[in-house]
Amino acid sequence: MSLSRRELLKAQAAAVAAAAAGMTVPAVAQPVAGGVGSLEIKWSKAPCRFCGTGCGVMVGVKEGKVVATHGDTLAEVNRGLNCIKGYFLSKIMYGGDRLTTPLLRKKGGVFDKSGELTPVSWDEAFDVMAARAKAVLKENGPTAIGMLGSGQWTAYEGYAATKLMRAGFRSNNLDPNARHCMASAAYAFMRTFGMDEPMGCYDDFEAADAFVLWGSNMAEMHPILWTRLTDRRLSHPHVKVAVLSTFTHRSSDLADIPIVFKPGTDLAILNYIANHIISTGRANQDFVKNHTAFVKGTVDIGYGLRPDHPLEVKAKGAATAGATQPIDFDAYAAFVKDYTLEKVSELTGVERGFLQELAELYADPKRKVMSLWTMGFNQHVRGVWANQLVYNLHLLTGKISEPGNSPFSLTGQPSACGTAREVGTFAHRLPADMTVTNPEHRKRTEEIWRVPHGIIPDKPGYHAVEQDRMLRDGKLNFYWIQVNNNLQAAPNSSRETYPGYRNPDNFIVVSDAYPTVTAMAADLVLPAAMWVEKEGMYGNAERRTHVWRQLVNAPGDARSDLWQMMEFSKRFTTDEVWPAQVLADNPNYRGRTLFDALFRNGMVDKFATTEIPVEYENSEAKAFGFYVQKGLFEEYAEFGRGHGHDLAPFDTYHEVRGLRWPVVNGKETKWRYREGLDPYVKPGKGIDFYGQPDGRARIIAVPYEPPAESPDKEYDIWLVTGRVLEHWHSGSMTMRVPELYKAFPGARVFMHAEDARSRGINQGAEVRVVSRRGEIRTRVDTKGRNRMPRGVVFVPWFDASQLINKATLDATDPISKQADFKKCAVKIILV
Amino acid sequence: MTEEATIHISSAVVSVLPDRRDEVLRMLAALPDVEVHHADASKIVIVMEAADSGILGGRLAEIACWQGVLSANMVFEQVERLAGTGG
Amino acid sequence: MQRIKSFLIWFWQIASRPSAHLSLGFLALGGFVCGVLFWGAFNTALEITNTEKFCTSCHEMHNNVFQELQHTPHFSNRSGVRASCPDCHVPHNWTDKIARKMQASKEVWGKIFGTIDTRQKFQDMRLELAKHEWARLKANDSLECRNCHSAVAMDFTKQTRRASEIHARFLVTGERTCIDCHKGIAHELPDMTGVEPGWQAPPELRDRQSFRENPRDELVRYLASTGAER
Amino acid sequence: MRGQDHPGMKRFRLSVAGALLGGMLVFACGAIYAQNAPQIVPRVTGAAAPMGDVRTPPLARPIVDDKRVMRNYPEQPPIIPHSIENYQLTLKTNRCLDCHRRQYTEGSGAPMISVTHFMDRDGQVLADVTPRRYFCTACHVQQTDARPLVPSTFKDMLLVGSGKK
Repeated sequence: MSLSRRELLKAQAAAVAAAAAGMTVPAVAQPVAGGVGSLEIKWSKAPCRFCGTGCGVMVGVKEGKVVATHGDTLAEVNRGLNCIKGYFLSKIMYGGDRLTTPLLRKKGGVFDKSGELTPVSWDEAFDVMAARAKAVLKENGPTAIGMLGSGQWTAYEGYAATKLMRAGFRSNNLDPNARHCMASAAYAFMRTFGMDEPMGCYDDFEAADAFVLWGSNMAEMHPILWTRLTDRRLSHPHVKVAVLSTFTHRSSDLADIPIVFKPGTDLAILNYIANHIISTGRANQDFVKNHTAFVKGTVDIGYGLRPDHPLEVKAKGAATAGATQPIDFDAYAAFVKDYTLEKVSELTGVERGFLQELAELYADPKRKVMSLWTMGFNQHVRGVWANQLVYNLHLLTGKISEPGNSPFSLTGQPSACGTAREVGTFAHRLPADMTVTNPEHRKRTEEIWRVPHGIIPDKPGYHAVEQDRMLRDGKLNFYWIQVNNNLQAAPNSSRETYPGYRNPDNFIVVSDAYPTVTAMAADLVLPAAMWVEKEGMYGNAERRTHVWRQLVNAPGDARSDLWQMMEFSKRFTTDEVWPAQVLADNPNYRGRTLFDALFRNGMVDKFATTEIPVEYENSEAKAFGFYVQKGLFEEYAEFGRGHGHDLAPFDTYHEVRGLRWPVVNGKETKWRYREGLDPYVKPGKGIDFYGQPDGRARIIAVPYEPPAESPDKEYDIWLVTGRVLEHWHSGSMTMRVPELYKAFPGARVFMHAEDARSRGINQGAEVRVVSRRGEIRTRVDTKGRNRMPRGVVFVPWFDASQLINKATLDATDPISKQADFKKCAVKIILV
Repeated sequence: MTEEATIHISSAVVSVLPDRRDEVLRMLAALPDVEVHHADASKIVIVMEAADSGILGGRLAEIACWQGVLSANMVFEQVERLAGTGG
Repeated sequence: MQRIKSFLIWFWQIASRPSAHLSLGFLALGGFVCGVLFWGAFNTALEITNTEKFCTSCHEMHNNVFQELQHTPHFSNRSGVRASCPDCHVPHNWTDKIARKMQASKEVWGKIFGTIDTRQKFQDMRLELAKHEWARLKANDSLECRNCHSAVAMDFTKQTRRASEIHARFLVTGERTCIDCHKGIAHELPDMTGVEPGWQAPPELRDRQSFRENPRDELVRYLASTGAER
Repeated sequence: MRGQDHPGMKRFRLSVAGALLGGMLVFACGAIYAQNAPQIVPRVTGAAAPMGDVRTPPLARPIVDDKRVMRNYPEQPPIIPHSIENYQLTLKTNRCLDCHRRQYTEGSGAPMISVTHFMDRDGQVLADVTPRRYFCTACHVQQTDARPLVPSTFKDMLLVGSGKK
């Protein structure tokens, strides 16, 4: 080893140590001239690509390769910390089986649904794809075309998708897989506050005196927020943590009040707490009188199964599931009076003492409470109710919209808020909380999109679960899936999802970076660029909008989803997709391609590629000749500015570690709806829930109703599905990082030791998990990190070789249409 | 396989009580194969060289036990073969 | 519970009254017969109460400590040899056993009067309960551990290096006993603030870096993992 | 069971081996992006018949050799080279710190916690591990003896651009 190399290494070693200690190093301290270049790593900021926490990471790039990542000390969310997945972000793009060329099912050189996936050029791929889409449009109309995206799309991509689908193909059959993730939360926000997304933010973690986790294993699923919660709890002994779940998990390790309840009975606990608050005289009468209104929800609303399912036929309220009627405080108090401590303790199987302690956290006027929830609430056949019932508690006590008092819905995807909700990629939504059923909203959207009136269809499209049903039934025939692995993620997949993909009438396109289960079941696979291989923007769970630059190029022929959609749109003209009448009224749109009509509209193509700093690549700008991302951003930002969703100027976002909207006069908003904290609340108002026309948040009276399927004699055990710390969602990225794979190499069924022994099953034995719908093989773990109560098993869904969703039930919340992945009946059989 | 000589280069951050800093710096300077690269009021960045990481670890443990030292932690370690340029 | 309580009070009131009507012979003979019957019943009761089934028949034990045991090697392990409650918590020789049983009667009172009848109360009592067991095992040199884990029968080559060194230095020399280091191996631990870990390394073991491997191997593996040699 | 080769297991292993071999070959040729049709590796891509019955290999065993593994880059949290089965890491006690805390490392011989862990959210240096880092397992994980299913083409920072292949 030459001396200079040794010196170089030492210089690097010192620099790294100094960076770790947060010291600034004088430039003269670099001892070696000339050779340092070979060690130089270019660091740029980006948000993490995994969960909805939205941590900042620094990405180190050397010669076109990501070589290192670490927590961004300047990012407010995580201040330098990452979880184990975040620390290995640098490796997610380098799985040996990256897709680098389009693949089409072919036999004898031509497309054949029963053929083998064969490499083709982009031209050939798009030719076949466009021909299929045109044939479907001609035969069955726009409602036979659909697209499934996700909260992993960049906001630009989601925005381009909603434009392409609604204004281009005139189909509202666009849904994100966020439907499986936080649709219930989004509906509950709209129903309670008239506006989506939390009023509080992560700063509440440092201000609360109590934390209540309602069906959220933050220690594994939101580890960095868990560090903030842990910090608060351990440095302030008066702080209490309550963890509610259907089994004991890592978050329970920090619990002062650990509660394990029978699946589905959380609704009763919520109503009991409301009863406790009212009956002990601790409802905040002023707040309730001035800022809330009481309503009663429809009951017996069914389970969102196929309409001919016996449970749906029986449900009296299924047709009007979302309807509410006004009531008053006394009627509400009388309604919750039934939920006594004795009755609820019996129903839920929870000790009275714990229930009382929990209720006191909310009732005690001196205690600031932060409620947190994720999939335990959202993936629930009464998920919207559960969300609303927790708002009831905060509204009854006035513990809302101020530091530390915060009902907070966590999200599972990096841009569940930014892309799925704000941009409006749900089947019924438009940007900025608007809906397709409202003529005013459609009109405003068409104006901003610069397309003729009457283009956006007025009927909500198929939601994610319904898309699968319609594919199987042959009513949806052209289906494009981007950034998600729905065959692994969707419920009841062997009965409802897979048959639709292989239905000979249908053409399935999957864009992905890796050969996932879904990609392998497709007819056409398009290789996608991921994360820092494109410029992007994510919106996290606290309304924080965070952008990043393209730092490296995608391998081979892989292209971003944005490029794929825009390039594909060039193959259609308005005459092929828009109604003749609209074109007759607007002749200037005639004969233009969808690309011209949607993306070369004077706004999206307004910004020159020269606005991109020379040190960063931008593949889309290079391909289309304008700064696509900025154009899409500026057009999208028109929706929110002045309407409570204000975004800062585009260039600002490249300088900061994200900003929480509404950003008014250059200032972000941490807490909404309270005077002095939210610029939209007028002076003198105090509190204003301005999303609702009357400025009042809704408190809803709804009962406990049982789950769609409960264990019985034959299928005698509850199945709960979920995630583990080391793997994110379907594992397509994390399973390809050797360290993460080796840390948790396969799914397993977590089970109570006595349940296993009573069935003659050993720790580690191979078993079948069987439901009425499907089964998987897996291995039993009675000792692992999840400690199950009798009668409940847990199986994570990241493992493609154990598709647990073959066994789950496609019951959904009838209001939000989000599937319940937490409650169905199975039996465990030794193989 | 023949044993090949290797060189381990590592850096560490030493956290010290501010009033003991100069004393610790003096003691560090007296150690063999230890270079002080930067220092602020309470933190010192050192770079060490040794033939194996056991020596490095031992030396670090020793430093950590000094009066006035709050902690001494390895941040970076690189192993290089002495002969040739390393593969 | 209420019924058991009133029965005990009633029984004590009768038993504490002196006899007025029975002959001495009857009492003596009767006493002997009763003694035989009692001895048989006592021994049977002793055996019955010395099973895991009995211990976990009350929900305090079943819902707390027995649940926790199920995640540990003392419940399931490679060879399937397992420890049940009395194996660790009841001494095996007779006098100690009776002493422990008499102590246990206090636990029965606890049961009857509901001292730990909820998880909450159990958690609050946990440190006290654990301290009793630690003190007992410390005092008898971890006798119940040693019924299965004989120090002299340990094969140090089958243990990790760290474990074998620490066992050689502390356990074999009798300087420490099992419970000093192995707390909370079968049940969850109480709040351990102020309870120091058992180990203090002997001077000759200090500063050693047992986690280090031979640097040559480290380098070879590093190069292999990066594919640099290919 | 170890040593018993189920026919299905064999098939599974073969496919894994095939994938690995394929990956190596590609790697060796230096043409990482040359492969076209994707490989079926059941545990990451699903089975060839996605709805079919896939056998499950035994749960992998944790690596307990106490050997420190080199980090991929300086900021990577080191992995745990020993068993942490049944280690209690709760509000009440932290088994990891029993050995790795500064004042116990002497007795336990374990590496001391890194200096970065003594800084709180506001950058203040504390006398002990910051509470935000209390749950060690959020960043430090054990490794099992499972073999990676697909090769990783990630390259170390010192090898990228240094002309070394």
